[in-house]
Amino acid sequence: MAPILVARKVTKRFGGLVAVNELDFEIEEHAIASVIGPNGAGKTTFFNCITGFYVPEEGVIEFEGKEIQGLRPDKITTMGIARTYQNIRLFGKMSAIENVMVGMHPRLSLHWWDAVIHTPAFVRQERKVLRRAWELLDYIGLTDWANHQANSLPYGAQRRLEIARALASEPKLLLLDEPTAGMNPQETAEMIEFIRKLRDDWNLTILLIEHDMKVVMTISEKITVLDFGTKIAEGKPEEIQRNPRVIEAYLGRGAASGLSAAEAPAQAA
Amino acid sequence: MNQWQRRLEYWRRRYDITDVVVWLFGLAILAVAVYGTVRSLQTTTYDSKRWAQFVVYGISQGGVYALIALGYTLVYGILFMINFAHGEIFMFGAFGALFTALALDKAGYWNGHPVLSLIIVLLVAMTTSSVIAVLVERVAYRPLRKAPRLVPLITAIGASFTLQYTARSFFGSGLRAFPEMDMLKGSVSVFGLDIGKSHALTIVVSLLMMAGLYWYVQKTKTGKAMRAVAENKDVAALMGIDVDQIIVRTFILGASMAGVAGVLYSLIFFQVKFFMGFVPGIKAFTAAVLGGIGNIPGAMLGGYFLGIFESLGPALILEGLGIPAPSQLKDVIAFTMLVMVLIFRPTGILGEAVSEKRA
Amino acid sequence: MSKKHWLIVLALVAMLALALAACGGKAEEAPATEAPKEEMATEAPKEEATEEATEEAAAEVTCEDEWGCIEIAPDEPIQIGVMQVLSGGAANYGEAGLGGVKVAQSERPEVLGHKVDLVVEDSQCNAEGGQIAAQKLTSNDKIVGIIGANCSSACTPAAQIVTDANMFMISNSCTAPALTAPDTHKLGFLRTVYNDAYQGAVVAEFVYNILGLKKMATIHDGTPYPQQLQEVACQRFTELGGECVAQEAINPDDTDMRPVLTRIAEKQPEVLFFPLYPEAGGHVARQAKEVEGFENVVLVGADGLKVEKFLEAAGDAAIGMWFTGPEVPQNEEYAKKYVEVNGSEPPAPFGEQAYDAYNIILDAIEKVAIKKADGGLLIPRKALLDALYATKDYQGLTGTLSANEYGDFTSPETTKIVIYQAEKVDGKLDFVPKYVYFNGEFTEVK
Amino acid sequence: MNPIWRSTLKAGLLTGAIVIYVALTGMVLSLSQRPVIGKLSLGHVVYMLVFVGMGYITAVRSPWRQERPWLVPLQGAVVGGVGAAILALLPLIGRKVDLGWMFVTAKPELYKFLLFNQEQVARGVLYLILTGAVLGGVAAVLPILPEVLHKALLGGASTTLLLGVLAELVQRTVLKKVLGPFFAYKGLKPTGAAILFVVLTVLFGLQAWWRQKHPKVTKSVAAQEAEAASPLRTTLQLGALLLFLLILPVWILNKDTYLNSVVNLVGLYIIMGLGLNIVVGFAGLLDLGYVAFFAIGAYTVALMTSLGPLGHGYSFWQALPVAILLALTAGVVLGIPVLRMRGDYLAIVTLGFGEIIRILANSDWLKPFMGGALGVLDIPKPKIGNWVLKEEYQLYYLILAGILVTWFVASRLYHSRVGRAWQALREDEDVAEAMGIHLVTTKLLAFGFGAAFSGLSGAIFAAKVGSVYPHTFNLIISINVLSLIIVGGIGSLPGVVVGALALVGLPELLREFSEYRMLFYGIALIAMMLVKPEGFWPKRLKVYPRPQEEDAEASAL
Amino acid sequence: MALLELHNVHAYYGNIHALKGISLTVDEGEIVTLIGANGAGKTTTLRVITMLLPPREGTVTLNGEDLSQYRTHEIVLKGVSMVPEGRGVFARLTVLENLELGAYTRNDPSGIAEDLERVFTLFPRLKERQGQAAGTLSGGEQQMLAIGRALMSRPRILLLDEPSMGLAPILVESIFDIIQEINRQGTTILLVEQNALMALQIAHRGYVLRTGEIVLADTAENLRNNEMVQKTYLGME
Repeated sequence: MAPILVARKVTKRFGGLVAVNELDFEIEEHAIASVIGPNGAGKTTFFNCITGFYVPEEGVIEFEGKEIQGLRPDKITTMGIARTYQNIRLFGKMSAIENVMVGMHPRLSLHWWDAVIHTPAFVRQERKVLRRAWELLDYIGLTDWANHQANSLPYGAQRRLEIARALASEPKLLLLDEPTAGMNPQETAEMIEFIRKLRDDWNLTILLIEHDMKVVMTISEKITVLDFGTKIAEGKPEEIQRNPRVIEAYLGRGAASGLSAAEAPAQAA
Repeated sequence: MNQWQRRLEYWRRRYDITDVVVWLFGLAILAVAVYGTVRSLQTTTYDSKRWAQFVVYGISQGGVYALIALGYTLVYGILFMINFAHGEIFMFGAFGALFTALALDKAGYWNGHPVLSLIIVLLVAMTTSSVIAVLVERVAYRPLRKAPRLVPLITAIGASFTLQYTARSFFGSGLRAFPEMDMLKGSVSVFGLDIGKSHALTIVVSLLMMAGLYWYVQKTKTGKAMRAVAENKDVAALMGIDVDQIIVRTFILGASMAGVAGVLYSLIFFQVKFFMGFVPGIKAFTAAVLGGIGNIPGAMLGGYFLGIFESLGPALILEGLGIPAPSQLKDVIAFTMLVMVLIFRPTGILGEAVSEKRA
Repeated sequence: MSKKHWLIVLALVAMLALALAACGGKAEEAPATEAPKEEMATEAPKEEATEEATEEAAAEVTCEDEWGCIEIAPDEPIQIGVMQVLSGGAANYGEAGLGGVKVAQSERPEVLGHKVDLVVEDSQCNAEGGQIAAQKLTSNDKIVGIIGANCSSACTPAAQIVTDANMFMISNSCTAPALTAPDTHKLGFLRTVYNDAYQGAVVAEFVYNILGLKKMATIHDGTPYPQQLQEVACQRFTELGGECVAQEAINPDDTDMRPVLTRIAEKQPEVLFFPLYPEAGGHVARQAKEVEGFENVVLVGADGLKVEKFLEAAGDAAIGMWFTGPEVPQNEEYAKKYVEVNGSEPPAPFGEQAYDAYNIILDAIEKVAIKKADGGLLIPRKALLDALYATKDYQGLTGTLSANEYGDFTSPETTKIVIYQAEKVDGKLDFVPKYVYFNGEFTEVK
Repeated sequence: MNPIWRSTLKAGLLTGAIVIYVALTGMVLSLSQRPVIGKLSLGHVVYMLVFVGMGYITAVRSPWRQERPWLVPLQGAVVGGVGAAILALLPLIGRKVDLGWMFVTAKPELYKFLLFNQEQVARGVLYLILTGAVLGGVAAVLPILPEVLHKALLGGASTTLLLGVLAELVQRTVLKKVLGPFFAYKGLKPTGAAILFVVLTVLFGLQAWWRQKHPKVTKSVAAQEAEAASPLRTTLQLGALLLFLLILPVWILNKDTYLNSVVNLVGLYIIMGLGLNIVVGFAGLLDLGYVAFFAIGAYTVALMTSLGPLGHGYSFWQALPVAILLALTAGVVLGIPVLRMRGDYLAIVTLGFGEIIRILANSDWLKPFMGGALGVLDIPKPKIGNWVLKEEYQLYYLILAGILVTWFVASRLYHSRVGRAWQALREDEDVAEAMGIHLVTTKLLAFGFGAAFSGLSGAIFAAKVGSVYPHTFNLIISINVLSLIIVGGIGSLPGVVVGALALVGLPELLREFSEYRMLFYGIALIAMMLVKPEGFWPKRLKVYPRPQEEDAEASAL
Repeated sequence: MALLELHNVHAYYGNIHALKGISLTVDEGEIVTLIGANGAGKTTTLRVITMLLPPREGTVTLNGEDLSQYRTHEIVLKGVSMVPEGRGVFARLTVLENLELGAYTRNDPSGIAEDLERVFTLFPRLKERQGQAAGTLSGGEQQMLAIGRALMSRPRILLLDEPSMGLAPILVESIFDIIQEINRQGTTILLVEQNALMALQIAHRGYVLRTGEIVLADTAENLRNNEMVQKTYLGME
């Protein structure tokens, strides 16, 4: 399969600090891949470079063969990349369903004058928007919360709503920034399942940043490890787990061993 | 690709037509300003001494702006709210100074012991301003600290009206004359320029106050607590900092600056009136934003910048364009300059650069 | 919550009232189509005065005025509208005007056995303030006439409204020439304050002929009064053969005048005419002493500055400065009374003009009002206005006042313009009259 | 001392401070000429209300309300008495020391008035303290009464008083037909007041009783969803409202010029508010220079239609679209450079823009074209055929039409892709951009619409007033409009109307308070925000019903 | 007597009933941990103890003294110190200034200097970076700073809110080591943790919260062996 996203020698600096350093990266279509690394290793910065929040000083990022580095975020989203955020960033004062409707923005085409005179096309489109929004909420199981203010939702529901909002833009590549942060093991297990299902139902490619090693090891087909903005390892989960540089810089011996112990039952299930 | 092509590519991708329009807009204004300046320099007959005088006038007016702007910036830095009533706090400071000065004058102290009198007047003005500021904080701001951002802005506007018209009811609607001080009559000569003594005093005092304020905020325990409260009130409270008290102290500090400004203003302009806080208030707000709101040296710089531009602008830029009565348009210059600065530095002269967004 | 409650009750009451009104209409056996007409009649007694009223009064006196009459019941006061600017930066003018009216009222609280009651409105210093205040006052059919307003921007729309309502207003401080120019004058507008057109010309003549100076600079503050005054002065000055080297402008709230003065100094004028208000004028006078090039420039102000407040604001810088102003005899008594009634000194000029307006209105009422047997009054509107226009040689605080056909109570023929100079008299700054201008001639005051 | 008594005493001191403030502002004396009920003047009311209010508040907050209710009125009496005693200090000191050099309002008349015109000072002071104590005590009785009685008396008394204060309003409207006999020349007759009080108290009592029996329940979201699916009730309510609006100027306000003029002014502010609401409420861009577009609209109509020397002789209807278009253009032109600024930077730049427009209109430079300080005069009224919209009640319909159009546009935009984009922008600009929203066009659209609405309002304003002056277009208007949308409830369309009524309508009705109008306005702004920080009619989430199955099929076809 | 005791505490966010009658005790010298899912009320409990969210009902006592009469900054004087969730360092202040603010309530310069030394020995990295703005530190360093800062007030009891959140596994271990070390030096600790596995390893006792109520209270060891805990919070099935 062809890679859907390719990054070549991407470098991003903040003042004197090199946040991402000549990073090469690829992700196959329909894959689930993870980026891990210690705090401040440049993971989120890399995400921001992909989605257009940051402009890398050097390097090329290609999405479906088109260069996207330096484009504005709205253009990139329209091309088919959507994301969620480390610390949930919903439109808090809008209702859940409105959040999803905003997500559909790049897929809608009609203008303000259509809205003012309610042209038949507009009425049709709005009806479709509403139906799809309800469908999406159905999919993530939030219909009961549809008309509630987004920031009054429980934590887990907010995480899912953020994903629904991202899905609404009909992305091909979905970036998830720590999707299981703050969840207990049970919820985490559910989220893992959900991400897999997501990929299959929507034919997505998923790239995630995660700290929870259990999640990363269970779900990823490929893992990239960053440290100080540089890629120090890349490969399948088992390879990464054994990689001495990764253990030294990131996992620590205890965690590495504890991980395999804890991993056993999870895999058994 | 070489460096230059890369740059070009970057710009092409990042910016679109509206950005170009903005720059063209800015450049057009700049071009007009430059043209006007060149024409002015060619056609008018001001000698270098005159130009220098414009600058000196601007600095002394700017000093007053700067002192008021400091109050705006201090409060903004901690509460992230525009204290619209700050101009009125300045006005009350001036009234406090006025009544003290009148009393001293009556008793013969005003010209008998000028330095002592000045100190007394300064203290009274600072106290008056502080009392008003604390009152406003307590009644109009504190209960709304957790409300949406625009709500305290409206109560601030309400407080501004209330204070203004309270002063009007209490002290009358006409101007009150501030007593002259013999000590401050005449001028001193600096680098061959005559500067009025009261103006020189304004420049010196405003610089001293600002330096003192900077030191206070950076070095003292309270100053550090202020900065901590500015960043995160809950965490600051967890350090054992009484957040309410620190906010009150901030208001007092800002109000004291306004009180000093009130005295200096009265010493230069000799008039005290209920409406006097409005225009300087707006100007100081402008100055604070110009310098980068929340930033102490920025407020100072913004104040001087604004003062100088107001003073110099009409003669330097507009006169050459053949515009009649250009002094009337000094605020147009001031605000246009503000737009220009913000187009190219969206967070003010010394504001933190947020050229790239955080996600 | 409780607020909502009484809103609901109010709405209920309103509905009840509507229903009653509808029923009432029927009960009076008036055909439904005529009901609105009747209402109109009660609302503003225009040509057809209230029918019942006419019938009742028919026994003794009837109102034959073509604009209708104001009916005053025996124990009812006579109401006079006062619209002055009472908020905003120019509030001191309104306060002075209102103070002047109050002094007059305290001296003459009754006319024809009826108390005089003031209905005060804030007309602000802008068009919609003037409009709303005028609308409010004119729609009260008990109000006889209006004293005010202050700013020409408030007077212009008000004049139209007042005229349309068959009422009148006597302004105490709107000096704009357009208000009483033949082609723009509105019938209901009169003023006890003088017309700027005249005063400006006198300034030019004084500077050119008496002071013998040939280069004049002017400053105005972008409000109608100073702008027009300096315009007229410059025009006349140029006609006389002088030169207006600079016509500068500032904003009323400006404080730092040194930059503009510096720019003017460069033009080397011999005289600076700045017909401003005390605040800005004070700054100009003081700061002119600090700016190089102004050492020998003669300063001239107009009546806006010929007030105590300006001397306070300018201090010793005012010494030697010239002022023009219509002859307002120094009235110690008025000044004393003002403090007595209002508790403070007048914060601005134009109180005397308001004082005179009050008395002129009362005199006119005395002339035209019809007494009823029960002690009530009928005041015919048209006759009242005619009586105002017929005012001749009224001896007021501000001099001898006679109305012309365009509503000006002052005129070059009746009003003397006095030229004052600020001097120290017994250690205290004061305005000392030096020349009097009358009928095209200056006479020195000894 | 018992802490409760200590806090009561503190409340008394506060009361004293407030009444002294009220007295020193001079309103007590200058409003003493205006009767409210019988001999009770507005001057009395303004300071006595402080005793009543503080007594009432003390009682409501009193911890003794349940356990020892008999002590509560005593508390109220102490609060009022102490307050009055402190107020009594003012004349006592003032008679000895001249306070006039500082406070212009501290004059002998005030002292005399406060001491009930008594020759003997001691007796006056005694009366004053007694008055305070009695008023405070009586007010403190209310909260310990049963709820229905409490609400009935409170409602009856406050409404009666309000009617007395707003006597003029009553006498100018259709209400006069019913309530007329209760009113004297100014204010209520004592007997009238008594009757009104009884009737109103009974009415309020019935209403409170009804409420108690049928407490209001907040509807569940599910119920709202069901309701949204069948909007019959809303349609009926809208119809009734429209009918009311149509008959308002003629039948309810009796074609009264003044009241209609106030209503029209409110209407113009509503149009502006609806526009600014798009900019600030929907899109979250703080604009303090909104008056600029109002001025542009007004000047366009003025210059195009004026019959004076500056005019060009077009008709109002020709000028109107031009005015809107010019304002819109100005909005976009201003919008472009300020787009990249956020929050308070935007605020000050827009403020500057507003000032620039005003100063330019006033300048000598543009005087030959715009009239400078002397403004543009002789603006004709709009004509439809031969029918001239001359009177205020006629202009009302023009303004009403303007409001309906702007409301319609604003509401439709809000519930569309654009409206959602604005809201997203307001909530989080970065994320909004990452949701595919083009920031520049979206912001420009908001600015453009806001400006166009304001231009419309300005155009009608010019025709209504008949003359425009640069001084009119000052910062206060921008501040007013901003305040009204926040007081009403930011982002809420009905909130704009409520806000305009509260902040434009009420001050106009209080015009007779003249110099204290702005003071009340300021205090009201603070008070309203303290009581209801979310606004009087906060925005409610729109409820989206789940589409019916048929719907789904229909659209699938 | 317990050092810290909560008795039947109810707390609300607006209308949301966040804590429904929590009672717990922390004895002198203990490490006690609160575990539970997100939204269970762990952080809320800490906010109640520091009066950032005063309880509507129930009592919080420290050494028998009722804390609800005090405001947050006064609680610190009583010897309670909290490391907030997400670290909450003052990003624009330097490391040293952050630490100095930790000692805001104290007035003994020599004692402060002593404690500063102690923090620097505990976290040598902080000493290297003391002049640097705290915002430029890495996540792990910020966590160290936050803990060090909390220690500067010489607390009797230290409240830690999710110290391992968002940290690399390698850092999590060392942070927990340090927490144990601090406890050994005599500071009582109340630890709120998502990472129940680690928390129960170092704690003496633990409470399990679910939707605002305490559902289990036991020694750490017993909790580790509890089936429900293993299933829900330790991820073992």
